[in-house]
Amino acid sequence: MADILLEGRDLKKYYPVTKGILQRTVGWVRAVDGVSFTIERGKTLSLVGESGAGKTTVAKQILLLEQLTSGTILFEGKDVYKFTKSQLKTEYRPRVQSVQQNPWSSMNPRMRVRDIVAEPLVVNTKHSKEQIQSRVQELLKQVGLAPNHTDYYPHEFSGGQRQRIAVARALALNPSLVVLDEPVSALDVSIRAQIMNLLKDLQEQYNLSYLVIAHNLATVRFMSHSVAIMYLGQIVEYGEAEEVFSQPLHPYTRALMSASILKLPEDEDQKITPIILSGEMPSPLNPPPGCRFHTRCAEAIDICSKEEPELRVIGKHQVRCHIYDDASVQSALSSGLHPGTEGRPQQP
Amino acid sequence: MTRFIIMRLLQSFIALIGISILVFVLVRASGDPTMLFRTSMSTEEDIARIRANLGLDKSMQEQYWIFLSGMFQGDLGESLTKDRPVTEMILERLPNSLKLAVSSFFISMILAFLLGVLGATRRDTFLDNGVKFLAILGQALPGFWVAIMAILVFSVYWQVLPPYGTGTPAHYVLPVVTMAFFLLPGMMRLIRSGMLDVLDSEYIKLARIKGLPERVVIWKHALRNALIAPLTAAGMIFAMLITGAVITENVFGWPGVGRLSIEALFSRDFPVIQGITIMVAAAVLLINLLVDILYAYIDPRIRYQQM
Amino acid sequence: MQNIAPDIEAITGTKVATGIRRVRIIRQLTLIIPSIVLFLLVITAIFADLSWLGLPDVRLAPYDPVKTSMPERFLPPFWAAEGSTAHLLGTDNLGRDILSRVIFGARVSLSVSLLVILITSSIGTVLGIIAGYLGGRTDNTLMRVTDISLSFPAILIAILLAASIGPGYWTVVLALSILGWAPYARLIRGEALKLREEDFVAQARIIGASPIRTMVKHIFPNIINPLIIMMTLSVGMVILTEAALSYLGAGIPPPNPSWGAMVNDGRNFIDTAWWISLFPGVAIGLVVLSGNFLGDWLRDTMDPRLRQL
Amino acid sequence: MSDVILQVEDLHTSFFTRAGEVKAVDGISFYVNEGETFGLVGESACGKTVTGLSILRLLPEPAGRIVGGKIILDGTNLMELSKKEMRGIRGKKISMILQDPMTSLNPVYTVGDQIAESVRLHQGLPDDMVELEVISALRLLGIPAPESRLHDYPFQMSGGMRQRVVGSIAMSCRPRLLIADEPTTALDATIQAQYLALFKDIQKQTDVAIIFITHDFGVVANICQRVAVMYAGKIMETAATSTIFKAPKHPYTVALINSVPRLDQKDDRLYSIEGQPPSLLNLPPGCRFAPRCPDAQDICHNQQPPEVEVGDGHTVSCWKVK
Repeated sequence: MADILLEGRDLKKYYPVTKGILQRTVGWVRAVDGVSFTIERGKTLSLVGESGAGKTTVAKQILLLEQLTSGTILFEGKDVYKFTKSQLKTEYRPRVQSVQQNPWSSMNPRMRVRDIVAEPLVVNTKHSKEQIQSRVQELLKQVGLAPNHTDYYPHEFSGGQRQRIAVARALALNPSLVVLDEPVSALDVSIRAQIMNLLKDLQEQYNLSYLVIAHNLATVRFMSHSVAIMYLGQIVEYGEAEEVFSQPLHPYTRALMSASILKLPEDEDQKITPIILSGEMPSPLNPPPGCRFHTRCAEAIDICSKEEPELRVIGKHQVRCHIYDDASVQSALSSGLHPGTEGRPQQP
Repeated sequence: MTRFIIMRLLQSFIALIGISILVFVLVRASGDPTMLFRTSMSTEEDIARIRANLGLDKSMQEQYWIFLSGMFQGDLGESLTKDRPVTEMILERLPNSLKLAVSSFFISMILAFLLGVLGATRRDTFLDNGVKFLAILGQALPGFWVAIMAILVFSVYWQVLPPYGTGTPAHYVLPVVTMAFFLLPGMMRLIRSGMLDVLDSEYIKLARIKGLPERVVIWKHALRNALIAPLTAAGMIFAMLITGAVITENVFGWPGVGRLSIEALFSRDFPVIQGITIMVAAAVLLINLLVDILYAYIDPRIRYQQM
Repeated sequence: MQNIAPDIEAITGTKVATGIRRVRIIRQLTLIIPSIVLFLLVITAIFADLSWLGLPDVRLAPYDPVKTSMPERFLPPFWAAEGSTAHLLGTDNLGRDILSRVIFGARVSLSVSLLVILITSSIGTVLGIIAGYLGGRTDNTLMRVTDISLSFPAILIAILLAASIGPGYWTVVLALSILGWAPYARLIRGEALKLREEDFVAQARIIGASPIRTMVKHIFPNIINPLIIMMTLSVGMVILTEAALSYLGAGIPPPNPSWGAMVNDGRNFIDTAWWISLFPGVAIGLVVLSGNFLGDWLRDTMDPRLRQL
Repeated sequence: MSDVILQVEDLHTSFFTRAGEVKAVDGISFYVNEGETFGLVGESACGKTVTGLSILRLLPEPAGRIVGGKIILDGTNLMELSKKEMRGIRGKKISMILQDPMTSLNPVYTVGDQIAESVRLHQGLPDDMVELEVISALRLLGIPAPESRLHDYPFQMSGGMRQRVVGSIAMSCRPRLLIADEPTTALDATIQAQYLALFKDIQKQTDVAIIFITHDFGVVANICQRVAVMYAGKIMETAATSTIFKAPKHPYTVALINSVPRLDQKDDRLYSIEGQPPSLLNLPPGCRFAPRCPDAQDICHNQQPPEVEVGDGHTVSCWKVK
């Protein structure tokens, strides 16, 4: 079995909706509603979906920023919620770090780079000042920044450089898992490529596992080994990235790909017409009955609005959709979306 | 909406209890409370009357209960020097204070709106800098000094306006102008900064994109949103109003509640001061409640959330 | 990205406001003059007399501010007809030298405002950070108390205290501090609330920093700017209120010299001896004006967002 | 060649700040045909948003000013119009959609009022007609049940729906030209696809010309017929969309297209342009892209390249291209 670093089992996170001054709970937002996944050591799992899908909420649970409503998180096979406070402080928190989306708000503007990158070490280790600073110099070199940058303040750097500092901070305690919450979506196109290449190199060099939260499918394909497509708090398709992207099964995955793919109108080959979803994202306060996507799904059949589909294994995929319930599974496999194959303009 | 009001009323009630406890404790803070109520000429027999009046012989809780229940029936105790119920004395002076406060409030509110909005829309022009300087000056010069200088100029040299008392409309001019001079800067700053924040917003840019004339963009779109900021400071404006009243009434000998409080201070008539404090506290709570309700009315987002 | 001003400001690091030369000179003036005036205030306050060094009669002020001399009553300022250079700003109804009393008045105003500001800003900052960062119940109750304190006139509390424990230096300090912390609490709470949403605060929790360390290392350093601006702006506010209280007789009791009380001394003789009230008032105005200008200048340079102060 | 609606000639827009003059737009020229969607694409702070606002003469006073060039709409030079005449154009002949639907609508007025305002201002219809016009504008943007939705407040609507309301305001007076400044950046992928499809058929119905400002090449490919690639205040290359993707000439365009990760193929490493974009305060003398350009020669570093026509409507500003 692959070496699993972290596993989420049937994770659920409900937020109470309160009304009036007395703060009575009138309903629940089921932000994450039964999500299970595994992250292998040295590999990248991406959680993809639109706003309201619950991907950031899952990240918050892994980072223990919030309490799960139910479900278990296993870190190297051990249930994290059974860790004592000191075990958490020594065995979990230092080994799970994160890089956040907005380079302009993920660093204390009043601190020099030297102290920002050193903070994890200052809080979690008893190393001397010199040891910590030499580690900081080394970390900055690894993310492609000059050692003399340590004395500057965050506002003296561009977006791309700040994201490099955030990565250096995340690596300070030699973590095993780094949660990347939309790591590049706030950056310009050309800078994005620099950071994504850096993250991939660091993964190979330190055998890091990544949990990537993103909404841009193309970025996800470049970064991930396995991918989970989420819709309204549930995983609708999960599997090897190459599998899912070359043969998307779930109608929502196909719609998402059709909306994100970079396609010139004249190159549209006639076989696949672009899928434009109708309607709006339903409110997570009362998701539609049965399959949550049926209200917007072109291929919805009668059962979809009554029963919630199971997450069923087909080939290397898991997919949560009724059209794969019966024997017609094989035929469905072949009719998946085959995106165009035209290449890129040649390098000058 | 009604549940929101009931809830806020409850909170105000609790706050009033809190304040009454504070005042109750303050009276007894200086050791011998009769000391506060005694004047230099009061005899042994007077002191005994004061002790009975305060009910000092009863237990602390009982005393507080008498004090509290009295308060809620509008009985704020007996004045020492005037031998009349405090409530009556206050209510007698209240109209004078209100006349002064209300007129100066409206004058300064109107001026503040005009100058605040103009200041915000014509930034860094001569007008804006002039308005800003007036605001800074107004907040810097002590109100009572300005009042005295006004008397010096208008009553002593030019003998145009009467320096003291009430009666003819001419008596109103100096006190109201001084009060307005006291209130205007604070209000103007609030409205101007509220406007500046709103004017930076995207929907104002969209309003301009629609081709609306600047006057409509300012007075219809920007102003209503900018109203929300000064509203939250209504409490502060009320505090300024009372401070202004106490000072102005004293300088011009205006027979309002403010002057009463100072007279009571000099004649050591503690129950009067105690009564005024509680009445003002109740007014403060009322103002806060009214502001919250008005706030919900102006900003639909809040109105919909509360229900 | 839509609003270009921040974009341009990010690139150039300066405000997009006018760069016109005239405005820049005025901005410099609003820094230099107030700083000089406040510096003079501190000097006169400290060296009014050296009693704190045990040399009561060595003093900057020409006369002992409290000594009365009836024959020299109601002397006008030196430039007036019967004025004499012995008493530059003239004497009051008890023959005391007005210039000396104004100099000693500086000591009262400065010490009261510094003391009150220190007390109120520290209480307000601590409560503000706790309410803003922890939120929930503590935040609601604290904000309710702050709103009520903000709308309660400090002058009434002072009168109440003056009546109960008698007017005096410490009564004034207490009166101004009981409610004075509220504006600080409201401002700092607002800032802490915004900071709590920032990623770097979540980041601190992720690496296991304790709430106290987060508040001290991350929240506090980022609220220093607005705090300093508010403290500067409230110098004027406190001096004004102290002066008003002393004027009304609820502040610093006679005979020690407080500007407010001096204005009151001259009230009954306004028609004959206008200078008794004029000069202390001018002193108050000058000092408060400088405090406000300095505060405005600090706000424009440090944190333009805080216009509404 | 359908007739040209808008002709921008050598537009210069600068911001005068205490740190000096920021040349946000430093001499750009382009034209937009009737019924065509023209893309203005580039990274942040390349001047594309400033160009849009310059056309409407809505630069933040007094710091931002148009210092040179002409903007000709249907033959009239907008620079010569008075403030009042220009207001007549805004919202009637040219209108604009902003990026963030959450802040573009006034929170304290209903959606219907905000649309009616434009209709009353520019079309002077009697009140009963105005309501009809508002409903037809909402229907044009595909908003379900417009009769009831027009009484809603903005905060009661989702981001996608609000952006449609902003679209209705923009289209309510059937403008000749619509400037869309990153209207879909704040929206999710599927909602963005809906919005772009909606605007394609609105263009078919109303023949409105659109200037589409974006940094997302997927959007460019989807909706634009012609594209101008901007960098640090200048246009590097203008061409038909397929030419830009298939046969770009300017090194910056080539580099940009190669650094975009593609969904339809697996890359192990992405091409990335080294260095940082130049500061608009002290721009390099020669070609703006020279410091980061792999093929830069010394002429590139000290002389600005002229704009050269290399094909039908395909212009490039680069010394390498003859």
